[in-house]
Amino acid sequence: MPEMTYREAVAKALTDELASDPDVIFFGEDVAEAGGVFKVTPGLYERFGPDRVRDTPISEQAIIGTALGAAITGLRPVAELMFADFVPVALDQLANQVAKYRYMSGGQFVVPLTVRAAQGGGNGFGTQHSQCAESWLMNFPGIKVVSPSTPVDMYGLLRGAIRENNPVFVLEHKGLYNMKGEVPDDTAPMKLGESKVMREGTDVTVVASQLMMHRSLEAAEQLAREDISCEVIDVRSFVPLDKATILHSLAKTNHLVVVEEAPHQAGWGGDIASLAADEGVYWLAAPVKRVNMGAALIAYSPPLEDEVLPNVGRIMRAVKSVLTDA
Amino acid sequence: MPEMTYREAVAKALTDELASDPDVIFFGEDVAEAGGVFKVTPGLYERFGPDRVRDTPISEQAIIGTALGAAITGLRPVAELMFADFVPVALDQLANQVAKYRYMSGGQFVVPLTVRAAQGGGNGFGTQHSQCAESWLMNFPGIKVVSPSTPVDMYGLLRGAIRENNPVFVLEHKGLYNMKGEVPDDTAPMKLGESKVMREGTDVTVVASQLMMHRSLEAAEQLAREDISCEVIDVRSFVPLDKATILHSLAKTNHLVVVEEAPHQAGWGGDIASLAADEGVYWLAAPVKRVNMGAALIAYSPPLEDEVLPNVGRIMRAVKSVLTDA
Amino acid sequence: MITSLPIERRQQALRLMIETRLAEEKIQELFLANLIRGTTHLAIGHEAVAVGTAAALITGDKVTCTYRGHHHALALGMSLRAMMGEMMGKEAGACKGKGGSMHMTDASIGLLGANAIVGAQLPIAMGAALTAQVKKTGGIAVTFFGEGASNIGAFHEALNMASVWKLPALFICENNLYGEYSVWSKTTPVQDIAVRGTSYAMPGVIVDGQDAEAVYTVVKAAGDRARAGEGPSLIECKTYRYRGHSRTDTAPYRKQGELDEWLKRDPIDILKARMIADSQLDEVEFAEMRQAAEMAVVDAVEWAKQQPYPPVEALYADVYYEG
Amino acid sequence: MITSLPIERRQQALRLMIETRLAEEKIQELFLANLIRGTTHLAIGHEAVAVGTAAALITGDKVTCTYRGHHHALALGMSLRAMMGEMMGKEAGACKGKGGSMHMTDASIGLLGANAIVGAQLPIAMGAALTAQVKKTGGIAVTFFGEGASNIGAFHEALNMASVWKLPALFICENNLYGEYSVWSKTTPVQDIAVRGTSYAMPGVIVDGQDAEAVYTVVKAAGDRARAGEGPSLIECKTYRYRGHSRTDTAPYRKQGELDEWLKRDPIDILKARMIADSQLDEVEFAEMRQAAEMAVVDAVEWAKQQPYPPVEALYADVYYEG
Ligand SMILES: Cc1ncc(C[n+]2csc(CCOP(=O)(O)OP(=O)(O)O)c2C)c(N)n1
Ligand SMILES: Cc1ncc(C[n+]2csc(CCOP(=O)(O)OP(=O)(O)O)c2C)c(N)n1
Ligand SMILES: [Mg+2]
Ligand SMILES: [Mg+2]
Repeated sequence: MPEMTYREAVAKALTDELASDPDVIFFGEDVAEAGGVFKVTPGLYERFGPDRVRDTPISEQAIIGTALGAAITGLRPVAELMFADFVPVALDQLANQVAKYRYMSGGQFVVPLTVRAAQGGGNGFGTQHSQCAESWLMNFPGIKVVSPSTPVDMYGLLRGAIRENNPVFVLEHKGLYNMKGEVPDDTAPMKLGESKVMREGTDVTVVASQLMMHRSLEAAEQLAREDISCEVIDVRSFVPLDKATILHSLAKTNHLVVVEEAPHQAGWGGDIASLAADEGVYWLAAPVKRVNMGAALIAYSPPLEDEVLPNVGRIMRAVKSVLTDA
Repeated sequence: MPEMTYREAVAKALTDELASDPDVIFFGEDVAEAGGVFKVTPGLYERFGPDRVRDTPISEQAIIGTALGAAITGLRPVAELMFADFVPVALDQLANQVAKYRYMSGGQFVVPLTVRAAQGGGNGFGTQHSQCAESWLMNFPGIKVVSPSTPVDMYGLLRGAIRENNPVFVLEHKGLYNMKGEVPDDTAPMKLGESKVMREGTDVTVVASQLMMHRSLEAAEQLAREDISCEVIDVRSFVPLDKATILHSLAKTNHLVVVEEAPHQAGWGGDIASLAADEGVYWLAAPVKRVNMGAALIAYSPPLEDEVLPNVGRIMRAVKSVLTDA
Repeated sequence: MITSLPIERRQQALRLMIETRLAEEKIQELFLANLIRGTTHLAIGHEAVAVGTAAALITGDKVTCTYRGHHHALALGMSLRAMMGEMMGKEAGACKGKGGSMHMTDASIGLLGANAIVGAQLPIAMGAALTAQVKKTGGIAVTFFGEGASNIGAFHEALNMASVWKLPALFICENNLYGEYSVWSKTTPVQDIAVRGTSYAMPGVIVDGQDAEAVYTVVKAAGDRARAGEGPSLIECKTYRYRGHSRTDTAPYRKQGELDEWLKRDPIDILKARMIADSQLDEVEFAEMRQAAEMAVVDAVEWAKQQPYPPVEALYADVYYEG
Repeated sequence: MITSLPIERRQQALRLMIETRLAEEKIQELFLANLIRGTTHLAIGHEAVAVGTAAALITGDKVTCTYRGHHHALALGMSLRAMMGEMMGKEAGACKGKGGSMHMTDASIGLLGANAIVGAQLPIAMGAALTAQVKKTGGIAVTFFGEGASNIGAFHEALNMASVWKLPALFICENNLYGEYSVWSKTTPVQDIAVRGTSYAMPGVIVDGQDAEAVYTVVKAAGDRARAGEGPSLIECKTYRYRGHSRTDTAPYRKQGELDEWLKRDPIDILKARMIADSQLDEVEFAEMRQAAEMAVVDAVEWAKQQPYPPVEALYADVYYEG
């Protein structure tokens, strides 16, 4: 069973899609001849040629708009936005166009469009190059949003996204590009909309994604030594959201901690907490805690960046606090 | 005590600020010579002249960027974005620049900048001209967000926003421009960050804003006839959020309904529910219900638009459901 | 040199312009009578731009346009019924009632969408041009926008990308002198939008937007060039809107006498006069044409009134494609 | 005609270029040794643009620039210590450690911020120009950007608005031939960015970006024009970056021999040669100058190493102004 990095999983998914469907095209800034700023896409240009793998000008609005126009006229474009921090530059095209195009036409179009971007902090890239973008996209129904946390999910979900006849934003975490994992040869394109229980447990449900999910697993590991049993759920798909998996776990553990790599306000964690407060309210034995960046921003200085992102210690403390609060 | 419309309250706040502080300037598309698309700002250009009240090209990024640059060099600009639906067009300037400018410079600047825009549905303006923008702005700490619901609050909060040495986004609801109310002559600029109990009650806390707040008041009125007592809270200030007022009410009513004029996902209602599930969890006697647009978009067709926006009937049903669920 | 269209195509162009004119006048009426909710942006005065362009397009070509887009939709072949149904938010409307006046869209005639965000339609058309290029369909993509839109970022990005990729695309600016209530000169430092082609090494052509055949001539030539792989063009049509910016605007900002001057160069009159001069039309035939158009508009309105609204469940349909 | 600066200003310009060069070489070293985290974008080769421009500015003028902004910061007067402190994320850094390499900012010298979002700094400078205009300070605002940035929407909006408002602003394009790994011609259909002034009825000037005095000459003239209320200018400095785009880029995409050609026109060499020709400098003095710069850089690095990191509470400070 082949092992590969998360970065290689992106490349393989793109390669397999470009190879299997001539309608798939791929473009973005420096993705073609240079193989991408994160060296995710080398070789695609050479293999699939300048018509299908293209470098663009620095024009994020045009990138997304062009991808939309191509998607509704017969291609299956994959557009890269490089850093997810650039989502706001192109948000009109994403939120007012891509997300609404099918709806406002009364269903005249299918929009088989995938957008990729790299997100997340921890690299000393500063305030404008370290953000996570899920919550910025979620208030716009019409776009699906997935955030794979492992190489196999990266491969399967990216292929699944490209196969979708809907717009999907695939967020890749910069801090995971070098992570290795098994990606079985027969891994198929995955259905979007399913979360994954990454570790079973009975005391507290911890819901997280990407880098925070891995830190949650580490926290769970350490807590296990203190006889605290965490169930760690990887969200994977933010839109659509897999409510059942979360509620099922909550029914068992009666305790919930949500770990977000983002500021608190209007973050996706609010939706998870709100789900618990609605459909899960009778299972709740203690306050729902959200571990996130609060109202702070990501600062460049290493000790500040290390502190603002939820870390294993903070996750452990939150888990303990919900267990002792009751 | 003078009565005026919400629209007039905006005009009066702008007039009073322009008159009292020569550093205040105001610009946007068609706000000067024409007095604004919503006829909110007539006469300002004539009174304060072309240097201080300006029409801009159709260039939302430049509007916000210019306002930011002016704010950090000694002016106190008020910029208009016309429809809040255009926030995504300028979101990079708002989210990556305005919100972060003070922080990433290590506090070198104050950013006394106000942005105004008109939001909300119910007018048959279709999918791209009817949205509410609070939740899109909230995941970016560094900007304050207020949404006045009455003429007096419009006047006081807009003046308060202009006086703030921080960026504030003031959202005006299109459906309230013609609403009348008392604005006492001595109304002072208001402090941001305070919610208001608009109606006291004992059975259920209803948290809402702007048009939805007025509909909630109407629902409360009707429910009173059925002996259900609602406490209606007007959020007013989304950032900073007045947690105390909400928790205080919840402690009393033990039931919470949140009414949002927006899709469900990553909406601000999640934060209110999450607050209840955290600090208010032991007071909760029933599920927290969010009444909002779900995963639908605003369609043009009158019956569809009337249905997608929470209406009095839906609010009443939600209140009853939390009371009977327990 | 302006190309003369054959008689049948002139007749069609004239008919479409009359229908468009009458349909828009009717729409304004319905709005003011509160029979339609929302807002509308009439293109009365711009009709020649739409029919002249449409005459130069072929099946498979794609178009995006703006909230001021009724004339494009009708010129491309949207039925009056589908349009009136949409105006009234009926299920039988072009977009099943979900779009409304600002979003007249009909994929079956290549109309990929009217957009209510200034400038957003330009990059979208580039995507259609990209498909034509990659799939070698021989088609082109056309995008309409106003002179005011030429100041927004998306305009710049779209023209630049179209040029470096040599996309088969036409950028057609309807310069009607005003962006909302602002005369172009207040917001735009150049006399002609066409000059902006220079920034993209793209031909910039100016044409009389009141003359359908003049528009046809330049669009045809630029389209041929694009189809031949020689890249995009920017075409500026000098035109004028007779009505205000939107439903309630009475256009107090116009220069005195300006409207009257433009009325002397009405696009319907110009084509009509040319056909009469060429003995292809007389006043009686014109009156008949007008009457037929009137009837078609009334029929469409009455038909639309009878149509049902979409069921409430339609709200949740088509957010996503299911399947 | 290139203006010759007086000897003291030439000395200052030369000294600043040498310091900048050495500081950036040191920064790259520190990064590669993992003594600094993150990324950095060196302007080695661009120094003349920064010192030439700075020489034409006066107190009260404002500047915005990009992530490739160390040279601007130093030319405007940021201390080497403040810069090195910021590079290391120390509390004594220019931005208290919160900005980092891409955000060198110093309000006290008029440097309103280096921006990591391509194009975003242009409109921000327009705001500073607006303040100068409204308050009649006599100041101007200058914004630096790359040729690649001239393809993004914010560029277009800023130039257009600056022109219609006749803002006292200068748009200075550092055309170093590459945007990241893409040679300009792949993404930009025009030979010279200066031509884009045409779209805004704005003068577009091309200047040798390797010659500090040539840069000074055009910036001074355009600045005088702007101060006189005659509006903004676009200035294209032809320059070259000797290093890769960012920390890890080895620039394999360069044309063979290209770097060598540019090295023959090094900005430090050009000014040095001119000063020697004018008997204002000899090799010994130059060597001394270089040595002094080296010591200043080492001092700054050592000083910065000793400085404390900000306390963790700093995270929550300055999100908002409190008071
Ligand atoms: C991004 C954006 N900004 C502003 C508006 C509001 N708006 C609608 S139409 C219009 C004027 C457009 O003028 P122009 O491009 O000349 O087209 P015209 O209406 O004259 O056809 C404006 C400012 C908008 N819809 N979208
Ligand atoms: C909006 C945005 N898009 C893309 C990037 C990534 N990026 C950073 S620098 C750069 C190239 C810029 O080229 P140019 O403007 O020529 O400036 P240079 O780096 O050569 O100084 C790109 C694409 C970004 N930071 N912001
Ligand atoms: Mg116009
Ligand atoms: Mg460059």
